[in-house]
Amino acid sequence: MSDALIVVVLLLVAGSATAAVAQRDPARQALVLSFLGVLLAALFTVLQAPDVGLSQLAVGSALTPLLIMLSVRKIRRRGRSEEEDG
Amino acid sequence: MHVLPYPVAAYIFLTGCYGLATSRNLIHAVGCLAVCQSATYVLLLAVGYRDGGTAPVFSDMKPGSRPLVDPVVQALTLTDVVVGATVTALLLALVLQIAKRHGTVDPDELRELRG
Amino acid sequence: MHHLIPLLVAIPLLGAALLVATGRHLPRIAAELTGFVVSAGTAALALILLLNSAPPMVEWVGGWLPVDGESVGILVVGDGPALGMAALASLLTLAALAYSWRYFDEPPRDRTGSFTALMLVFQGAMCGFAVAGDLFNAFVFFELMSVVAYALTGYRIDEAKAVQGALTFGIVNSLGAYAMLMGIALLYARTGELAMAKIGRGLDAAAGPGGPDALVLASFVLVLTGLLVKAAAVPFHFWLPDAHAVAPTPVCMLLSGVMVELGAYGVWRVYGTVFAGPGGIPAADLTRALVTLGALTAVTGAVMCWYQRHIKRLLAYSTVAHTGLFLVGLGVLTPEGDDGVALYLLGHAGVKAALFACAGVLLDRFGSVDEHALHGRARGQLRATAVMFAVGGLGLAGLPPFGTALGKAITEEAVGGPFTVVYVAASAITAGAVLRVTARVFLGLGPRPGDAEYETSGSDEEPETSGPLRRIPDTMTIVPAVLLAAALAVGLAPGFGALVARSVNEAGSGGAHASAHWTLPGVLLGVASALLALALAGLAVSRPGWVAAPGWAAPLRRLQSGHVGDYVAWLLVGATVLGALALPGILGS
Amino acid sequence: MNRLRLWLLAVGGAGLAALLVAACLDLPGFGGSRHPYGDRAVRAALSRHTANTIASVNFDQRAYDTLGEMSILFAAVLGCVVLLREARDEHRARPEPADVARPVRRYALLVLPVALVTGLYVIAHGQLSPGGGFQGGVVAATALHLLYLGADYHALERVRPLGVYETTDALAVSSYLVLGAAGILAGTAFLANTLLPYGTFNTLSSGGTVPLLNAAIGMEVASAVVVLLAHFLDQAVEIEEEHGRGTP
Amino acid sequence: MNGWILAATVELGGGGAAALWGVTTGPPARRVVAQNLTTSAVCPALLLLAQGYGRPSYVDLALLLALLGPVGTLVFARLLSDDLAGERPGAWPLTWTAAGLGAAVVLALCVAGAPGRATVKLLVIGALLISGNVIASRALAGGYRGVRGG
Repeated sequence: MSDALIVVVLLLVAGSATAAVAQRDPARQALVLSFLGVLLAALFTVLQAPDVGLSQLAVGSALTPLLIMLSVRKIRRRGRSEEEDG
Repeated sequence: MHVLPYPVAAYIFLTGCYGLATSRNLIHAVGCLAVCQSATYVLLLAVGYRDGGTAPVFSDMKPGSRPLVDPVVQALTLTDVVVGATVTALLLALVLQIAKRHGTVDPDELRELRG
Repeated sequence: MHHLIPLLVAIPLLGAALLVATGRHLPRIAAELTGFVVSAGTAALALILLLNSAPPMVEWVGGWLPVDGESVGILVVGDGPALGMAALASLLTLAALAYSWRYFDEPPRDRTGSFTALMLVFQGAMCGFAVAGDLFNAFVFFELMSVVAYALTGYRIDEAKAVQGALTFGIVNSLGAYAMLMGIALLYARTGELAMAKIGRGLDAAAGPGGPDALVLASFVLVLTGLLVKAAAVPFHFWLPDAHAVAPTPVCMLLSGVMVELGAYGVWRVYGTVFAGPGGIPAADLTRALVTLGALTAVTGAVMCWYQRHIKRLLAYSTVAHTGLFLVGLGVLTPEGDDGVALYLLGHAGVKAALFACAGVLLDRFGSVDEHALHGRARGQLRATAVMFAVGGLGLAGLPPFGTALGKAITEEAVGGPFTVVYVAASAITAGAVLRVTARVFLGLGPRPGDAEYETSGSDEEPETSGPLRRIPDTMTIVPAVLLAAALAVGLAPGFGALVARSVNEAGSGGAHASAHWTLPGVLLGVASALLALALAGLAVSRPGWVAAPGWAAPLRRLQSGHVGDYVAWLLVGATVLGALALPGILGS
Repeated sequence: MNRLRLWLLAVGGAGLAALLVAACLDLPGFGGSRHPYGDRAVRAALSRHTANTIASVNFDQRAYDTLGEMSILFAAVLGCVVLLREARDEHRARPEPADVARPVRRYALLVLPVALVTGLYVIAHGQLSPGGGFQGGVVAATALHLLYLGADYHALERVRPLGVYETTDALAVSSYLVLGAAGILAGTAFLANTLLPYGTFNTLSSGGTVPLLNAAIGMEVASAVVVLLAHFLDQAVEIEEEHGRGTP
Repeated sequence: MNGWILAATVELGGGGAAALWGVTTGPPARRVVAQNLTTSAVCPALLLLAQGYGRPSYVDLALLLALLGPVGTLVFARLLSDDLAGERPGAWPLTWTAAGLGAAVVLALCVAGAPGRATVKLLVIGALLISGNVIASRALAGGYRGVRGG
């Protein structure tokens, strides 16, 4: 039973890792990465590592997406102000 | 007894490498590096797992009452998670500066350092 | 005494933390003085510990002394090579801080001490890596060293090349570090231990009659990939010229002078303690892998070095060539080879840091490090720098009595055979390139060369000071002079070679003692390299057509594409090649 | 896409994949029961009255690793501060305030204190239950940024005197190092957990220096993350390039 | 092993797969909705696991996810508000279904456990989870207008 759970979560993690690489647009990738972060936290819980799961949740669900999205925003804003310049 | 988690970790690592090598956007590349790193988490924790074990945290159970998984790999992974987050932040800061100085984040268009 | 070893890490970190805490209120001079004092204190501690390192010390951090041979703590080692590398890193940091005394006239607003603080963390990280006796702890300090190095490389955010080089550096090195961590996880799965010596014993115990298996090979490949990326062995080397050419000069002195060499040191330490036993990688396979990759690295580095016009990039490639030579010397696994490499490394650190310091003077005086653009511009001025650049070039060639010459002679003897040619050629070509720069830039000799198609030029760079310097500060002349003098002292000081040899052999896997002293063939080979370098430089200046880039060099230059994706692909290829080179021993046993 | 790169990638990837798969087959089976170091670590944690073995490994047995980890965070934040500083050709522009729907704003302001308390709880119980300085610190720091998400950037800037956070970060690092060095002064070893009594098992004050180091890390992480995010927010929101310059 | 873990497996497998599919395909609007629903899928599963493993201390994970998951969605709602402006994804039926699922799990666990501090904690988590999800949906459906610069 535990094994089945581990297998399910592992496959989901592998699938979302593939998806995170396949999304070429950084904003969409950030969405998948935040999903991957939460799934990894679930995997760590299943592997009986709640401490690691907590830190993965803390980092993966809000912090990393925030960093990536702020970078995306900065770069988009740059692009826009350049277009306005002509 | 099965070995599934290990090849999954290897697969995640190689997938991340593939994304890194073929990336057309440096922010995406940094994301792929984070994927590569999650392979190390999976591998480390898989190595430390024990069938039927539980976390060696004794706030809600008596020591010795159940089999325990390896705490050392968990501490290592914890360190690794922190390293991953900080490296991501630092690399993103560099990407922002590249966007400013080069006007692009496509590695194919960065043509300054050659030969 | 051994309790003090972790302070090598703690003191610089504490200094950095205090600088950051008070950075907003501290005048610049106070911040720099604090950094200098802290760095000097650490260097003094490293030297004191080094003098007491016979017999080798060990320390269990946290006081977790082993019970029945088992401990849960972290081991740090205080033997000659570990403390020697820590002392070297500390002294070079001290030199770099002294050199940057009047540097960067525009520090970040409100944060006067941040550059100094980063340098101190870098020093602490290098010391921590050098003394690590625990594989995961080595990874942690390896990563700390890398993180600081990325930030320092990209320090000049106004420079397009600098931020690009720093990102390439960051991605490739982080990937290497993650590969290393995968390797550590595999080793932990097999042995259940993290201290290097315990892992080694665990591998020996686990090895059946069949000897090492694929797991050992994979962990060997992964761990070495991380270390060789840092050591910039071909084909992991692409990041190095991109990063070293663009980093601020004081940082270049550290990166080329000691950080890359720490990668080679890591290879020596990890192989010797983890993989040298019967359950590890057979000696013949390691020799095949390291000597092949090392020779390739030396040749590639030398060829690419010759065709550079960006002076700092040229020096960076010469670092690649020399690490190749170090790897060959370590790969033969003889006590003589280890001794020679240790001396070579010490001499090289002094010479290379001095050369970078001189290149920094050019950058700050003329706002350019391009050999073609600077042609003849430094004639008649910067005499001291000109002399030091030429002397540094000769030191790079291994002209006796430089430390490089002594180290190279001993290593050549240990390696023997056809590889002597590689040593002579690589050192002569890289030195020839440096001497060529001297002749063109400082003496204005020869015609001004034309531009090639696929290359990085070094013009229109921003000086690292607030504007082009009219007068070079004394510190920027004294520091390279002291460094060159130190490189000379390594070769000249009586008994120093023997001392280094003894402490390396005490710690090394061999256990056998070898002598380290000048021999006639060694001196002659050193003189021959220097003469060859002079001849090459003369030829390049007087008959540029004869030594211009031939057709076959173009593809080699095209490989250095500046594209991070290419470098990642090469990293994977490198890991595969490393595996293939070490494979026969696994199959055969 | 460059053809050579794809070939290299195929060769390198295939080689490494083969190597890794071969290694996986030689690994001890998943879920095996041989963990010598892990078993020793559990015994050592119990002998020092630390209920959460992972905290014991992090802050006692392998506290030196945590020192390195903390330094990585410290260095990365310092690096980001340096890399994201205002360049010569940039200036700050006041952003327009955002128009946030009222329920979202209320939720953010309501959850903020809850998240802060949760962060502190996770830090404080680090040596007992899962959690610790790192996890709690990140939660507390993220909580503060609910002000940006729920209100606007000015609101966040008002409660975020950056200099204080930078100083706290550095002081937390210093206190970890000083606690470590105290071990040497006491004649044992760097980061030795022998200075304080180990206390009663499964109480907040158990574990000797573990709670102190844990608190130092919590302080360091919380302030470091705030500083880190502040610089990214400044870049994304405030700092603008001067027009007509900047790009080559 | 026991019913709790079986329920968690079903929840993680079903919810996870659905969220993965949603987050990787379709227009941006659908992706953020799927990202929001990840929290509602995984958080109850974490609660079920804590019960199934007999480890009350694992509940902290669900608490953190219930707190930070919606914060993550708010990040996307705010910083992608330009992309989402035209679409106003709300997906209210899905949101309320997920909220109902969360409530059901929390109630079941409250009934299974002895009343006490643990029950209070569970209820707090349930409240945070449901309110967080609803608010995050609200934020996606035009919670941020006229975000420019700020």
